[in-house]
Amino acid sequence: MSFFGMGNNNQAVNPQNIAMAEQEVEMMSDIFNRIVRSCQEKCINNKYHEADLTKGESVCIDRCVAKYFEVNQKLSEHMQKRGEARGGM
Amino acid sequence: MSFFGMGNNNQAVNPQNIAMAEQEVEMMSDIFNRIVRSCQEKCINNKYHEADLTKGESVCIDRCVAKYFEVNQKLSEHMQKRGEARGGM
Amino acid sequence: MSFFGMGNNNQAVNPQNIAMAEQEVEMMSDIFNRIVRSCQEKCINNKYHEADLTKGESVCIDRCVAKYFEVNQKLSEHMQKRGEARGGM
Amino acid sequence: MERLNAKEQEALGQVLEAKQLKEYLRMYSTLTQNCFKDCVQDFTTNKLSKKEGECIIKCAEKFLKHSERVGQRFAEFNAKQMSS
Amino acid sequence: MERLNAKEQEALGQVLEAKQLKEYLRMYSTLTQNCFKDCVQDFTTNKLSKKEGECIIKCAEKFLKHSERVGQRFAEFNAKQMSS
Amino acid sequence: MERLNAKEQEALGQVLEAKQLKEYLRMYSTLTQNCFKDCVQDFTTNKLSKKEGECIIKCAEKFLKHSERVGQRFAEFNAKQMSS
Repeated sequence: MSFFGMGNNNQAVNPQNIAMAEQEVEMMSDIFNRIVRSCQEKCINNKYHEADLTKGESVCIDRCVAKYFEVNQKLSEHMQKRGEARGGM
Repeated sequence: MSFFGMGNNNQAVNPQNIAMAEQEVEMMSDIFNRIVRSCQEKCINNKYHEADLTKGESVCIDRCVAKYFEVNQKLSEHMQKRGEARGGM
Repeated sequence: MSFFGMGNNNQAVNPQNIAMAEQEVEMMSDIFNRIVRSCQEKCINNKYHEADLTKGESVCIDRCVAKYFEVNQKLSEHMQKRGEARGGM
Repeated sequence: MERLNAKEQEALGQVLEAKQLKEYLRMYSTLTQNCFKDCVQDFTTNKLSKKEGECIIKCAEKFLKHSERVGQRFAEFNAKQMSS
Repeated sequence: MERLNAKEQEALGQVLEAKQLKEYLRMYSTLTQNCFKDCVQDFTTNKLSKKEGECIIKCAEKFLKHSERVGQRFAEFNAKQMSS
Repeated sequence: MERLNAKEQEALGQVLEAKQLKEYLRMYSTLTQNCFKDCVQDFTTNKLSKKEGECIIKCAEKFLKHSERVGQRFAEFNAKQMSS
């Protein structure tokens, strides 16, 4: 490939890099969808009296997202500690 | 491609056509599965006194499918209007 | 194939074999995940008073898994009979 | 779909056959999970009771008939859409 | 992401574009299913009532605004994570 | 599985390793979502309370032990199936 690329081979496409970046994007999108679902359950009144978010709903969403991230962080640390205690993943 | 195909190139397989048709089938199957689930919740008594659909359940299913399609249509139009108002998807 | 393989043909990689084994693993993992979810709903108190499984929860899980497999078996037989009665899947 | 040529339709057919098997297996797993949820409530024993077993079969039959009926309405609707 | 070279970023861009379309369709299907569930309760007729139709639109609007707001908080959080 | 030759088993091993990582991440995301749902109810503040934090850890531990126990019963059952 360096033969054809003639020096710009650092511009070759490594499919593994693409696959890894793709997986990263997929994971972010999975988390995002789960937060949307979770915070909808917690904050949105399903009577739909109006099309806009109420003040209460908006504030609830902001706090809900923050708390979801905190839970995520807390569990990530917990899983790591747990994995180390068992000596492995 | 016409060079290699020599006249029968309208019979060459274009992978993109397959992929698009595949995605179309996947979308149909996704909608179908969602209707099955939604109308089961709305119409089927989960006590299962008998193996057959009752008259009431059958009628409910027919109306439920019709209403689901109407909702789908209504929202498709709404999303399009919304997209246009914002100048793009 | 034994003609071309000349002795070591039993060591060639057949992608279809891999794909089939992969699908088998996927199916097992899908069933496992459904049992985890189902038996969690049936057996685990979602108040989380303690981090360990109680004696009652543990016994419930064992019975739940056994019953899930029995249901799976029963339905597999039922579907087969149903398929035969209709002359094909 | 009618945009595909004969060879493409053949190739698509093979792809769809694999998909159909997968869909069937998924439907079967969902059926099992749903009927387990609705019919099995007693965990004082590890064997299905007669009543639970009957409920499972009725549940499966009802679900399959439900799916078929939805499928019929679905097909009619799509046919109407195509022709309009 | 910053580990990718220009050509790889271009290749990734094409992959993501297809993914984005899929995500949009999935979101739209979920929206439809949820609003149907919350707004349509009457099966004595096969036409949406005026009230059901209004509920559907409000539900969709609220869900979209909810998603957008979650998206903003999500982006802020990721930006903060990157810079720390 | 025993139908696969050594090279195929090796190839399968690589495929499964990637799958296993994906499964682990999926399990972790589900865990997070479930424990968030069951433990976090108060949105008058944007910080977890001490009680919520403790609930999250207990919930995670219980879920992991539950999964392990189901895994044991699952493996036993499959071993029995194979030998019969």
